Amino acid sequence: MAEKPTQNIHEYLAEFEDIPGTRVYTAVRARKGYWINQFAMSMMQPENRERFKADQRAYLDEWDISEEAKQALLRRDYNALLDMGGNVYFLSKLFSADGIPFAEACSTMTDMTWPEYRQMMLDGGRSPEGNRSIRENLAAAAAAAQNKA
Amino acid sequence: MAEKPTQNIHEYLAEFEDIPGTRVYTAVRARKGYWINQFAMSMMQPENRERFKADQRAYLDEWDISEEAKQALLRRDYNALLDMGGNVYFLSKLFSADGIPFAEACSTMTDMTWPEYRQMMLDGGRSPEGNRSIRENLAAAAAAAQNKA
Amino acid sequence: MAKITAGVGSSHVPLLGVAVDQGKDRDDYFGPIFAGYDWTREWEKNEKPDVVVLVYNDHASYFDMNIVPTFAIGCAERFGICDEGWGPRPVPDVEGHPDLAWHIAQSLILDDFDMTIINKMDVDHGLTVPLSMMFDKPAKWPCKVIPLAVNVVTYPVPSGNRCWALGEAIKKAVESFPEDLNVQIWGTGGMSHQLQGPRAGLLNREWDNRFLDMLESDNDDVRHIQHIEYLRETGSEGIEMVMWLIMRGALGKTVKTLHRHYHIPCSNTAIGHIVLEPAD
Amino acid sequence: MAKITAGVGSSHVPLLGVAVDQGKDRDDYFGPIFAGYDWTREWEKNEKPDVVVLVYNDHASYFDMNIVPTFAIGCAERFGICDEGWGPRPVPDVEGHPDLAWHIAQSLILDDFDMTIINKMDVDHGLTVPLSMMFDKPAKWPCKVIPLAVNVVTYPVPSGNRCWALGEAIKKAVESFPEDLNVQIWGTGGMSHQLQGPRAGLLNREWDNRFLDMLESDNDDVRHIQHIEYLRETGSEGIEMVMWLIMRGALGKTVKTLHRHYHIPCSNTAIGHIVLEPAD
Ligand SMILES: [Fe+3]
Ligand SMILES: [Fe+3]
Repeated sequence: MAEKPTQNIHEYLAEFEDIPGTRVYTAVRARKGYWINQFAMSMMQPENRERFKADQRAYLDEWDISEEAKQALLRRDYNALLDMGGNVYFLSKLFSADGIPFAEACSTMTDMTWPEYRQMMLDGGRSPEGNRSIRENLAAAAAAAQNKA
Repeated sequence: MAEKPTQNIHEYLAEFEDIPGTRVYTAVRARKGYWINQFAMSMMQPENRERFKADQRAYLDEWDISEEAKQALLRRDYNALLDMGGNVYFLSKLFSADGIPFAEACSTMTDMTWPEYRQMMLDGGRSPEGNRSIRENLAAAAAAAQNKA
Repeated sequence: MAKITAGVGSSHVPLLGVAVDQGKDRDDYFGPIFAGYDWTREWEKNEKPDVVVLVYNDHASYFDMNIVPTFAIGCAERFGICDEGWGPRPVPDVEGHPDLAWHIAQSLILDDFDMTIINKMDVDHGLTVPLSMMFDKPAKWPCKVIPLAVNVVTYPVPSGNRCWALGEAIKKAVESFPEDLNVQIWGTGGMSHQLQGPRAGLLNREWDNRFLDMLESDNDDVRHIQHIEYLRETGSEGIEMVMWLIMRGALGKTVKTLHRHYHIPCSNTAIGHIVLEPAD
Repeated sequence: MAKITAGVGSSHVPLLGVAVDQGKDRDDYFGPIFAGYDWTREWEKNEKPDVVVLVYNDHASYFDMNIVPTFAIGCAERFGICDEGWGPRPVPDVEGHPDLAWHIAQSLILDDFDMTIINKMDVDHGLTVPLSMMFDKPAKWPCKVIPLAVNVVTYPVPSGNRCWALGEAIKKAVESFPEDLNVQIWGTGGMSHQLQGPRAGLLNREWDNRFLDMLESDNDDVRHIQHIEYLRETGSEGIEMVMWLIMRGALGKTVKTLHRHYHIPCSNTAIGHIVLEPAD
């Protein structure tokens, strides 16, 4: 547990891409998602929330956001938005504007329904087992396949 | 020249008060002069400059500034303003709004006229001799008095 | 002389604020969580801290991507409450302690911490939820607060090692403040949680409890845990636990545990809570 | 691989910008100052840097007292020009280099510098005057610029030692950037000047030249000069010279001097200018 921090920035960042089902909010993502996130933050002003709710598309058209991202925002496709550089703390201003609980919004990013997700949390949450490393998962799968053969 | 930096914050700050004719912009001054400096920065917007020029007193009355500071601002008494926590980089927005050269504004804080000050600068500026330390100046004056006696 | 008399670690889940604000804090869901804080509320009533240095992170509420300070210290007289998308929480404004805050800021910069000094800021649930957990619903918070906002959103966030060192420097700064003040330091956020992507909902009871054990220890191994370990083991938002290290670093080598509590889940998150006293 | 090929130290007196903008730069007053930059302008035409890491300070132009970052690094695509009270200077906007800027920011934070990342900022004379001095009046600046804004206004400003160390970390960061880029680093501000109070107008030719000597040296004694010495010897605004140490720290142990120039006065200020090449 007690190693010295990695000092090479490339290795440091590369490791982040090895975590299953996770987008770490790095510079690359922060730059890509800049306007998506600035739009989301605008939901903190009541006037903006009202204008957005009155005509979502018209409000989105005021922002320098790709058509793809606008579509993802309109259909609240948060995984797509994470891929486009959205960050959950910014996007959560949109959950709030929608009046949806944080956990329900999180469930939409998983392969579960909201009741299933809620039950998983009550049962102790998602286990880290098998969720730590893409590399390790692939190695384990390969080993299992070899054992079978 | 190459000592280790002082690490005690009280000693560090105390030394600053030993410099003749100088107010170092410390936390104490920054807090005291907060609204004077915020007012001065407002001079960066053309609209504010116009409103200020149209009625200086009325514009100043919009700010949470003491009557003493308002008077000092109206008479452009920059030494008084430094004592009240003004900082020259903030106040310089007022020089600029007034259309006065930076050096001319500086001269008003000294015991010289603007032409005298300008000439001093052309002649190589104010010498550091006798301008380094209040403590040292007092000691030198005391020694000189004793020699005379 | 001012003195850091205790350190508190606590989660700051926004839903806990909602539970307090809507009076649901003793229902079946929230009851066991708030029960874990009962001891601490009583203890705080006796301790009566003058000032809390409250280490938290802004969740894209006051700071947007235009300015991302690694360490920001709030030196203002007063801090307002952020509207995070559903109106500001109905809690009192937060009163600062500019004398001590500026003193700490100055001392930290002399010690080579590259602080951002803040004189105007609204604070979000990261700061107000811990206040509600410790003090319930007073008309006015019973102590002054120095907000210390840490970037744990945009990578790289500061290392655990750097956070611990900042804590050590805060201890030194507080102890060089001439006025007699009872100062606490709180580290907030965490524990294990992930709020994004297909892995959302990850919790890690075993790791979280090992982390609490390490905080209680008189060695400083915990400062060397790498970001990647927090991310793999505790979910992408578990990284907030680096803020607990600022608190722990400010307590000195040896600590005594006064209270410890752990509960799963609150919304997406594991709730952890620890009260430590310097014992050097 | 990107590489820091040279370091430039230069004053950034606003009046020099006025002289350029109003075409007075070859009159009797300004002629000797600009003549000192002629060599450098020719040299820059041959060097053609891709990017300049431009260390400067904001003079209460973009940042007010509400937020005071010790070290802020500009990661934006583009930076506008501040209106400092007489309208913005008629110079081109400044183009950033977000790829390299973010890379440096990330690397610095991993190296325990508590950077503030900036994605929106206007820049003042501290940044634009050095560009005018090196490049005259182009329709578009001939290189990209990464603004690195240092607090040298509100005390404590960072120590000379910390500034030098930041320079060392910038060198390491640039050298770990995969793209081939010719990078320069400029340290700006100073030299001796005092703009306030009865002591306004202080200049110190001897001290300034000793400082330039120390920058040329292959030891690092210069990093240990204390704030109080800058203040006593070089006037309250002479403290800006700590920014030259970030430049010098980024060049390695040994340097070769390509050009050096000193002139008194420009307005209230001593003008100094040095061009150094790493020689390790
Ligand atoms: Fe949080
Ligand atoms: Fe300057």
